[in-house]
Amino acid sequence: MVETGKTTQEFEIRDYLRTELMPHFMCPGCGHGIALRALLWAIHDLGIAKDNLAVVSGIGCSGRTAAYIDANTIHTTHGRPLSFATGLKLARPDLHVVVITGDGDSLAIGGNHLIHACRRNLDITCVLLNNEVYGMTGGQVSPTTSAGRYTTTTPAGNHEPVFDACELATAAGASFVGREITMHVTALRDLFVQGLKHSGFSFIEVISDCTEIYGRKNELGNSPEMVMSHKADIRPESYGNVVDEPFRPTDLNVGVLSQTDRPEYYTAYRQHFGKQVEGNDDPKKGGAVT
Amino acid sequence: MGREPAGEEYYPDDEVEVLPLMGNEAIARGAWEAGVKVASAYPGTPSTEILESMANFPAKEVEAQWATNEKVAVDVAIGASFAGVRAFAAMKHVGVNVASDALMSQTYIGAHAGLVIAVCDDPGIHSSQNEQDTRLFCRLGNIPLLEPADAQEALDYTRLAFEISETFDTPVIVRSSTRLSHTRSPVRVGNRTEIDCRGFNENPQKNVMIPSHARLSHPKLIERESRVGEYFDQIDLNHWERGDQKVGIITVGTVYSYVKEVLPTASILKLASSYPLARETISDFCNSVDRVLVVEELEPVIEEGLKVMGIATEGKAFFPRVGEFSPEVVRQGLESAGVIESLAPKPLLEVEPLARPPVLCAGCPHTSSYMALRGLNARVLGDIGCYTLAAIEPLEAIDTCVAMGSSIGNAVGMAKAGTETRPLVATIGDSTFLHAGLPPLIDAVYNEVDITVLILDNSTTAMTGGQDHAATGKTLRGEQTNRVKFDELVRATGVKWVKTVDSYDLATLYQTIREAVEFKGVAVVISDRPCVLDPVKIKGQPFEIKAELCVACQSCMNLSCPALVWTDEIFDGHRKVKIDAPTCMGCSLCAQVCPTDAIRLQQRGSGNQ
Amino acid sequence: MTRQGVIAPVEMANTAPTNVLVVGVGGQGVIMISKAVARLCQENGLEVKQSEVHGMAKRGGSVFSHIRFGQEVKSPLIPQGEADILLAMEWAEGLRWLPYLNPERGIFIADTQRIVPPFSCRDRNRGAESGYINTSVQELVEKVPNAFAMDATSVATELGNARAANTVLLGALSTALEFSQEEWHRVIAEAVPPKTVGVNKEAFVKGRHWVESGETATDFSSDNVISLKEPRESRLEITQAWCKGCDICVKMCPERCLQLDQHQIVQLIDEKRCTGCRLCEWLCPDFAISVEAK
Amino acid sequence: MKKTQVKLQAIQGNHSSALAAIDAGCRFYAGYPITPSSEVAEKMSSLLPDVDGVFIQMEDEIASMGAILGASLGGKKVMTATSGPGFSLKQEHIGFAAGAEIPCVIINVMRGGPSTGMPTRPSQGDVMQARWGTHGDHPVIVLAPDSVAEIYQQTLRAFNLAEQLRVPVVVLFDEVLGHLVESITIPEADTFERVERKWASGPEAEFQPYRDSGNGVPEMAMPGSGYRVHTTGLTHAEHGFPTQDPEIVERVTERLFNKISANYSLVESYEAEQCEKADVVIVAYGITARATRRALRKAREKGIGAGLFRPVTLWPFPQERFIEEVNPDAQILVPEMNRGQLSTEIERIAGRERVTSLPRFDGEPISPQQILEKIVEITAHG
Repeated sequence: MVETGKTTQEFEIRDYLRTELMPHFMCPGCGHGIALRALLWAIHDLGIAKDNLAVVSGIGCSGRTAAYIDANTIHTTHGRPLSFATGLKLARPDLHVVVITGDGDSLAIGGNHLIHACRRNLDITCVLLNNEVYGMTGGQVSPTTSAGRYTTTTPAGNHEPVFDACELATAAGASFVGREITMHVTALRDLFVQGLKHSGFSFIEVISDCTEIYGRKNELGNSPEMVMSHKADIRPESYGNVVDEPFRPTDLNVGVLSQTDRPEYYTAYRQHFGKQVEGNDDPKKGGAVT
Repeated sequence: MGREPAGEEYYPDDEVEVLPLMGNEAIARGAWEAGVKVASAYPGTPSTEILESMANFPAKEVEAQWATNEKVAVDVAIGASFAGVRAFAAMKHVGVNVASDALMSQTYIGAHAGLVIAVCDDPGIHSSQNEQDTRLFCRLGNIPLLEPADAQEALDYTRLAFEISETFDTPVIVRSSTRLSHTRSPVRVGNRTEIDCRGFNENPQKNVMIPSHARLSHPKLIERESRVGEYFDQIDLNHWERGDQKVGIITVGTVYSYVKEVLPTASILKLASSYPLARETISDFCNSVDRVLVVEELEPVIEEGLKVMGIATEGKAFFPRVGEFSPEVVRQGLESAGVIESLAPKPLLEVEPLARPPVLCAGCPHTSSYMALRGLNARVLGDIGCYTLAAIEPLEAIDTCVAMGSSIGNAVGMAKAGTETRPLVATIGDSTFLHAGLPPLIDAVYNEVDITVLILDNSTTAMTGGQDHAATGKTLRGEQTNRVKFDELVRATGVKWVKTVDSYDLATLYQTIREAVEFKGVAVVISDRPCVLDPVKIKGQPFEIKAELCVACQSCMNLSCPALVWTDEIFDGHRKVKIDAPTCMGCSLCAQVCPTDAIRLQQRGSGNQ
Repeated sequence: MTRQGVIAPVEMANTAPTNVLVVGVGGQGVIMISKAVARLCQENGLEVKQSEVHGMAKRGGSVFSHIRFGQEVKSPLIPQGEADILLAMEWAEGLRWLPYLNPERGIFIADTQRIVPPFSCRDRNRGAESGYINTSVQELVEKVPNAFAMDATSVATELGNARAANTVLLGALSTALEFSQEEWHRVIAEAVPPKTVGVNKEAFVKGRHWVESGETATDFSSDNVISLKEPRESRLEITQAWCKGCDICVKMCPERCLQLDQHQIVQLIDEKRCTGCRLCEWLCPDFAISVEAK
Repeated sequence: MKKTQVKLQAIQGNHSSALAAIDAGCRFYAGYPITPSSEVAEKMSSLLPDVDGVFIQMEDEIASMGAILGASLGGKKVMTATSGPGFSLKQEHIGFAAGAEIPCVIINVMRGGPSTGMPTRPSQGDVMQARWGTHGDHPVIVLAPDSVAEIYQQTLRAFNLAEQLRVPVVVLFDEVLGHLVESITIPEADTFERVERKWASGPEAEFQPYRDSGNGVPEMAMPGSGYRVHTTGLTHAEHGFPTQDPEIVERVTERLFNKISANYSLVESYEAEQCEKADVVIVAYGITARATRRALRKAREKGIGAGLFRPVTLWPFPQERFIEEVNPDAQILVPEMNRGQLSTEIERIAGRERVTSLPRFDGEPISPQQILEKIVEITAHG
């Protein structure tokens, strides 16, 4: 008999929160909170010191999450957190830079920054909290709003095609691309761990839920139901050919979707000018990863 | 065996064939040999195999069919009897409750052509909701009864039942029990006797039960009772074994074999029937012994009959009124009656037994329906079927279960009571819904109640082993036929809210039931997936658990899936889970509930379970 | 183990019937084996009664079949303590029916394979023990004079068909009854699916040889009955001011021990049911729950 | 710094700003190419790697501006350069820098507009945009050099002011200056002051990232130093987290302006030449100031009492000095390469009746002759 799969030191989320700001301002059942836990858990598991962690966020409900993290947090402008993060990481390769963004933030207004961040492959971990809607502004259509869904700007249901953020990131050159749902909180944590450890640009999409605005408008049920339906939406091959007839055909995959061994931007930049990166080639080693 | 079978004249010496038959097969064989033309039944353990084996005989000889319920089965048989051909129906004991409406009137009409009903009781409640004694029904309806003790008698008595039916113009019940129905023993079989059609008997006074006719029929019934009793005295069916005269045992049916096992030397009168009693034979027997003991399973039917006759007898003072008899039970009774001495208890090898209650199969589509209901905090009115197993832990998702079709009526009543704060959901299987669910659904619509009905459509009658019904599109003989469509049927009753969901889609199922519950009025959700065992065994690619991802939360164990068991790996003091690949049929439900994504489709070639 | 392994054949000339009790779990082929034995006896001119209970058999329940044969058989049921042979396809099922085995001369043949029912995995607390029977092969052999415990499932698996385990056991059983091997092979061939006749024949021979070679007991190949020695309790801490009543924890709790109170704040309603699995803590978007192991 | 050993160089204005940036300690540059400022980026791309700095060409001006703010938050001195439409794109993040008080330097080499306008022609059309280009109430410092040498000096100073006051500082000059090649003297490294921003000190638990540290400027927290602060574009209280409390909002917004006015002696810079007794004072900046000097000489030759007031710190405008230095009776002429953006400011200070605007916006610099003619015209009327 063996005890497996447990971290040696207990993760206590309060150690990573600005508890004086709690309760946080997200709506009841908002999946962003679960994603935030998974992220902080991963940071704990990697032994990243809070002082060496910088979290950069954009605008929207996703952007607001950063403030609750007891780290160096930067709540930037709409769609631009990746630009700030790029500067920050290049200025401070010793910091672990995590970007938290939303579907509107990173795919609409910030789409340009996303694809170029993917292309450069700077060692940043970008977390996209995808809830298919502009929640903060009251529920307008976003680039990931599912077909037919109602929002305050699609009164007859959404007629626009959607982005697959992960395919976009992969195509743009992100060297680590993954996706998870909030219900898989431990898997999400593990994905974050992998993404954070990855040297290069890691892009992780979290299928989150907006119960209060999007869920209500589209009668998707309350929070537990939305969380559970994400579960049913994902990874068709995981459910196989459910005894000869798939119960719900989708093409949403989870887990690590692609990982390549491209040169990390900063290391390559220094090497290009004939210099070694301070301390070590691996910028990760500048941090406190053990 | 020491006795000659009844109806010996049917067996020409040169054609004796001996087959190992179950009691149920023997009953079917008996009916077929008797020239039965129409046979109908609703499946129910332990009676199901009777009609199934009837379907093995050529269709041109016997029209064998599944009926929507037992009353329909009996009505079909009655109709055939009216038409002048020998007719047969089969059911389990609780089926008689459903059939009794027709039966209690038909007994006034009688039987133009032979009309025999086989009923299988379930002492010990192996697979039923009660252990009622059908013999009391026979007394209630003045219906003659035959009670075979083994498979040979099952065949012989069934044949004879048709003769009695026609001779005395009465329906006849052949009563079996679980032990007889499912015991296989060698049976000498005979050939089929084709019986000419008697044609319809144009006799409204006999065939139309209006009060004036019924009043005339009732005295005939009483008279018939004594005539049949006299007949039972005359024929050589009651078996009298002369032995020790200090004690005489009167017994019937399978119990006889236990008595012989325990007390081989006693004087025994083995009756062929508990109703009507062969009074003369019984009197003679009782006079020949010093003390009379009646050994009968369940109710004291014979014992009370004897007491009415004024015979001093004992029975239920020593033998239980509940449960199935066995050699041990008979021995204990005889010991307490002082008939045999108590044996020094043998040093038995005792081990505390493992609890292995029946569970829903791996991949059973009912599981997800009850997982969904579990989350809704609904008051769940259950019904009869495999899904009743969802009442026990860990699903614990059923609050009541009364009888076939009761769920919907129960829900209507609870709604009308107006006191239940939780949403009311009636769950009913496809076969059960057709059997007895439609009238209460109509009642629910008619009386405007706010309930949800969840029809668990697994396209078979699963509990009894996978029989077809009106909504499977196949007959008893496996031929294509018309198919009832539940959504259309339900809409036709006036239900405004009907949705069909794939049972394996847990999230949608949950969501749909929630919406149904929120609907004001009668809402029907059809949870639609075929049974994994019948009519074909479904086996998909198995799932496996990534042990490193399992956090031993036991969420999947709430499915109570037989393929999920603990491993020796521990996470935070809890046991991790693994999937037994041969048992897993790949339904994906466990993967759907796993909060850590630890359950994945087994990669081909990677299985090490 | 000093005991001589080879089974002494049951005395079939006896006037009393010979009693064979075949037990197992639904789907293991108990009925098939029983039919084969019954058929063989009948073909040898013996009266046979074979009684079984189905209905729940397919639902993973306990399955048993009484086979009685001899010059004359009355009761289809074997009285307690009078089974000459108890053939068990599954370890705990064999133990369940031990009271039926003749304590002096009864022969116990069992597969050491253990089919753990979901019901045995119900105790959710930290350090919970499996509800599966704890009796080891060694303990059993000490109790029962003529016990044969073999890993038939592994033998059959090696032959390429785990389902042939019942035939392996039948091979072992065959040494106790005076029928020829040819007769056995014939009834087996008639009883099993045509495609599997070959493997079943091999399985039968393996089982028979196992006994004939003097084997009596195989130990468990894996162990699922180890107990955890450190039961621990858990404590749920709820920060009410942070809870927004989203209901996720209530619905995701595997033990259903949480509920929203009238203020839509989560509360633990059944402390005993809480196993400390932490799902509520992990899935709470508001970080309002924490689980501490005491 | 080895480069400062080179005393005399003939260099382009754009390159001058790059050299100054390096000398000021700039170690991060992000930009996006745009005429006529691209040479700044080109120069930085070659200079920065040698000093362990980083140059990056971003996907657009918005990102460039975001990147320098990120790098500045990481503790580096940072700069970007742009022109025309690029400057418009940067406004969003200039506002962020103003609100979140992030030191940064923006070089804006002006070209014709509006919109894409005339990329290769000079202009002084961004004077008002440099001040009010981004939305909301906020302070900005704008420096307007008039020579390649002054580009060097003012760029150096821009860094110092940005660091000292935690504000975005715009160095504003036009295409002509940007591409003008002049010989300049680059000072020895130890001859000029290089100011560092004030880093957080004291107990970590008590640190408030936007608390006035005495001179109106809060201390800044260096990531990794134990002060884990929140930076946001939302209006925030002293603790750095958003607030909508009217009292706090007023207090913190007021401080943004006060920190400039309280330290205005550091900020202000101008040139006043014969303004006290002049009949006419020319207010000119950038390349126009150079044409003005020549016009002044000619005017004086004609006996006209003409002076020059040249604001180097364009914003906030050195209003007090102007009033002090300029003869209150003098006519004021404001030649500029726009429709009169600064002249309205001068009208506000000196009164409309005294001020004459000399606008030119055809893509050509204002010539000395033009200015002279206007001086003559004004004095003739006077």
